[in-house]
Amino acid sequence: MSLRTEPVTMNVGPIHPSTHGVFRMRVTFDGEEIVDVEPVIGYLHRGSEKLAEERTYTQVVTLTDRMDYVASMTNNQSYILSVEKLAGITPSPRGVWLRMIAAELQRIASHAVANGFLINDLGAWHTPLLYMLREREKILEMFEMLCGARITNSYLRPGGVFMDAPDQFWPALNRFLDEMPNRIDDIERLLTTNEIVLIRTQNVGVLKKDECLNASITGPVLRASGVDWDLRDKNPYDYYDQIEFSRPLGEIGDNHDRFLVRIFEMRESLKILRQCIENIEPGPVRPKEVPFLVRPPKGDSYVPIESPKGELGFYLVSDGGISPFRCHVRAPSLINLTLLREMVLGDKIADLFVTFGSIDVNMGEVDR
Amino acid sequence: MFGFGLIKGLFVTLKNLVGPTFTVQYPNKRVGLIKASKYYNKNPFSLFKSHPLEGFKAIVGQAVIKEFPDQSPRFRGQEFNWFEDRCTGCASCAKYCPLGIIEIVTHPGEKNIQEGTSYDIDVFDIDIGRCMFCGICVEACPFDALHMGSGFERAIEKRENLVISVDELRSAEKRPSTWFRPQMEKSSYEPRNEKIEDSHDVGRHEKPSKEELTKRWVNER
Amino acid sequence: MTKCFSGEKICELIDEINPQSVVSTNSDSVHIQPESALSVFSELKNKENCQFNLLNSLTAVDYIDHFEMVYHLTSTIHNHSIVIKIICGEGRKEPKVSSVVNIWRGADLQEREVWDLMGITFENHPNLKRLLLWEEFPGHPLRKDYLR
Amino acid sequence: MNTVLDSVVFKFIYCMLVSSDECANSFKIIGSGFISEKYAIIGFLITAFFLIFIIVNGALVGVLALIWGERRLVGRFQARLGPNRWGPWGIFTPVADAIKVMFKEDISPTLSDKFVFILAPILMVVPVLMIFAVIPFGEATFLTDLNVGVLFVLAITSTNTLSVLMAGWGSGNRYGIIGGLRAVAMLLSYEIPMALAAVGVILMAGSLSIIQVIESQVIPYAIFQPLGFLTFLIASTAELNRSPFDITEAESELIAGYMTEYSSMKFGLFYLGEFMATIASSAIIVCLFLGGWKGPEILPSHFWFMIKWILMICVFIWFRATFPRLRVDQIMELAWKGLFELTLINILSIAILMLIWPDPSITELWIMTGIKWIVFFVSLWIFGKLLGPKPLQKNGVARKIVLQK
Repeated sequence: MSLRTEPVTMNVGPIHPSTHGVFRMRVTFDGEEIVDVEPVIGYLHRGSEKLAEERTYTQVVTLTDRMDYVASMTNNQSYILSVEKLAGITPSPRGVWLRMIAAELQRIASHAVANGFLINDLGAWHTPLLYMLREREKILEMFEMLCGARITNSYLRPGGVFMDAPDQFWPALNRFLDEMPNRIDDIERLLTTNEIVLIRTQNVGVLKKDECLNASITGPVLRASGVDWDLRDKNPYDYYDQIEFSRPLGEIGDNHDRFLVRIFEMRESLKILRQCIENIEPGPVRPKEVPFLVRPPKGDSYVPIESPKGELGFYLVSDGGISPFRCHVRAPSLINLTLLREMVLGDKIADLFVTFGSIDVNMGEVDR
Repeated sequence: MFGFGLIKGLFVTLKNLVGPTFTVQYPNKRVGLIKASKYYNKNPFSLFKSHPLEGFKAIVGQAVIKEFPDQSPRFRGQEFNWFEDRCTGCASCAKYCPLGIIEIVTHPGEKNIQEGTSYDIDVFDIDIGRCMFCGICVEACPFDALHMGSGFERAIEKRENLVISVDELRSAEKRPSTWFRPQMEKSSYEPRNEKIEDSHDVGRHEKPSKEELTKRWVNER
Repeated sequence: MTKCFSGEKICELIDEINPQSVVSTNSDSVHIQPESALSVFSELKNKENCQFNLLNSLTAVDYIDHFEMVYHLTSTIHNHSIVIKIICGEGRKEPKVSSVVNIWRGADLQEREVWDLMGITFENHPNLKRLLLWEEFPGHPLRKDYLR
Repeated sequence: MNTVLDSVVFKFIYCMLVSSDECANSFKIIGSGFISEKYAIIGFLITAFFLIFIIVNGALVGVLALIWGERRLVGRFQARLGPNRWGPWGIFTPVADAIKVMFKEDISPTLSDKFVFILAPILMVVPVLMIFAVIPFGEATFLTDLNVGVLFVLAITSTNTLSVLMAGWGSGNRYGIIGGLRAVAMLLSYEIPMALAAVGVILMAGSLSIIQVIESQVIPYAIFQPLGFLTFLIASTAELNRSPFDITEAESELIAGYMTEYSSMKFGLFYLGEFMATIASSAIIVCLFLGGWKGPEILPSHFWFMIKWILMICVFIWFRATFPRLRVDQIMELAWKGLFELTLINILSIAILMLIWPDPSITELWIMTGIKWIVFFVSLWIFGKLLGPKPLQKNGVARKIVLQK
């Protein structure tokens, strides 16, 4: 006997506890099953690209902070790399090492937030989230030592970073490196063998290798599907070519793989940080000859980097003036949303939020 | 066995139950006798004499003391610190501010000669309500006259009051942050505990004397 | 290290597919004709020595007298990348290019964004609606002549 | 059958009021009261009212304490301080909460079915209060001793389902409806394992009276029949809508489920009912499985009951702080494919053991306990294999993350 059912259409968001910001989905349910999903975005659109056309190259750094606000350092890094390529600036070695340290710390922080909120979407009453935020807090304190701000850093400048790390930074970093593996172990003990997490996340929201590549999805989501594509390894920027690290790859590409890949990447970032500390050498953090007002020649540049969410690149066009003629952001969060509908069709309501959380989008970056 | 992962998870939370917390009781912390007497810098017995109420509260662990979270000296906070002696009124800060929230009105004067001519400041308004504390104005200041502050408790009731005027800047307590001022960092200066009144202490270079100025700007030209 | 092809190399690659397609060659990119773009792109994706299976970025630039579409393509198999540009809407008249959603699914949201902010129409796009702004929004804000 | 009159507290107050020979005998010091035996019913009513007053207000104070305890304890589980502003250690936080809830605007949505909407929160609280009638808070301290006490509890708790459905339907909100329907499916399913787990206890005790059940526990039933205890614990967690079975409210999915549209005191009543249910349910578990007021005689029986009670509530809070939520189909699967069979195994094994030892001595009881533990582990292993997270492997190889060098 089959019951006659009727689909129900519902607006999930923009104000909803687990849409990670102001994301709205027009979802059609049939009972508990999802029939259709249509993402509706733009609630946080601030026109960063237009604003960038009226600011000098240094001032745009403050705009990039606000795009992906849980990973400002990597945003800065991507933008600065693009400006350096455009203006032909050779950065100081110490500045580059410092910004690599900042970027890897930021990656740990971002992955911690992603995994914490993923478990929060599973309904874990905030406990793993708060454990993760506790670790992020230490990283933010280190950022405060570096540049006086915790989230909107604006730490990088064309040519390096604006200021050398203070003396108390290095002991704090070493303490963090010693403690963090134990903390990750704790999280793994709490979650990766947890039967409830396993049955909730395994074989849910599966992304196939080819679909994933074809939809331009990058970052941990792509690697969880089994594609070995990490720009730090394949197209090394900064001094990543001098560093050895391994890249965790998933097999199936479900939510659990994405969760695990992020956990493993946190460990790899710790390795990279240790090598950065070994390699860093004294010297100026920013070449003296780089002016405060950068004035690049005519041309365009696009330098993609591996941000915690995926491939992040700034396409800058210069007309020879003090501000970019066009500044386009290739935002990984936005493009990773492409296949959301295909991922959740036929799943239950509860899986919708878990899958959405496992893509790890940031609405500040989606809407810009 | 089924359920083993759940039990492991239960023990992780149990470990954190007895472990330390990572939040602080800002701004008032409730403490016991030992910490309270340390805070008032007394021994526990004389605490009862000087602060009887706090002493009794401390017996049940309820004495109130101030507690602040740790703060880096580079913290980019509110209450901009401005040293008028160093300012020449060049308005670089106003030019480089991404949001254009600094307003400067000057007239030519004799008061603050740094290198060459100078202007006296009539208006120096900073609209803190729109400020995003990027610190580019501080970076742009050629004479180290403007510094970020170190405070963060400037919640007020009216939006108009968020505009800092020149008088406020003059009379404010000077606790400049060491952000973009490496010379202050070398002397291990802590904005939370120390004040700086003398404008000589904050600059990268000393204020030139009249003779030097004459030599540089009159004789060498 | 990803090998970025120079303009001449890209020109050679495209000449193998469609000799009339290339309009001009820069140091690191080529301009191709909008009419033959779709066939060139599908060949670039499938041809043995190209295999550009990842569309990194798709965007448009307003050069005041014309619009320019910029495609950044990468092959994860050979680890090389190219930049292809298409000039469209000469004299700011109804810029129009054909959509590449059927070749790279990843172009979906990016093309909608370009339509929303720059006002370039993509032919054969399955769902060309505004993405970031609301439907009734007047104009396309990233154009240089857009005034509030 | 023990009647109301057997309760020590009741007798005490009753005899202060009513003058009768029976009372004069049992409480010699007090003697007799001032109401003549002719109007004894008045004394009875006054006493009953007084006791109910105590129990209801005691439950309310208990809820306040639980709100504080839960927030504080969950805070500590999450390595933070928890509420600490109002009063020492934040103990007045629930009072501040209550005042806030009372003074909020009472909104009822336009699309709501007003009658159902208003009735639902009331229906949530009343049945839970009725459970307290049969709980013995210590030796000979109870309101009444029903000879069908366990049955009464199971029957009363299932009325919660109705109120949740009414709330979900009446508020005219789609989140509410989904929450309400989920509640019906889940709560009805978990009634069965809960009742069947209680059957194991009843079989051993030979009575449905809660007092009899407690008195029959030489070894606490939690140790004697771990399978029954586990299933009853899981089922009652589900009945309470607490994590990991909180799909009816499901903050991350349905915002607040059936109480999305409720505000002010109506919301307060739901809150009250939920926390009161936790208290009542912990008391039931203590009575049925942890030996009730029994304990070494260094402390009075009431203390033992309180200690066990509070520990049981802490276990619920511990669960809430640790576990993620299950999905709705997995919850139903657990109820029908897992707990149902486990309870049947429990009943069967007890029945067989009781056939072998109809009147067990202490040694025989311990032997039975050993056998029960073996059954516990074996059945849990089998059901873990059948129902646990299956596809840990892909093509027979354990799945892992490959580290590409």
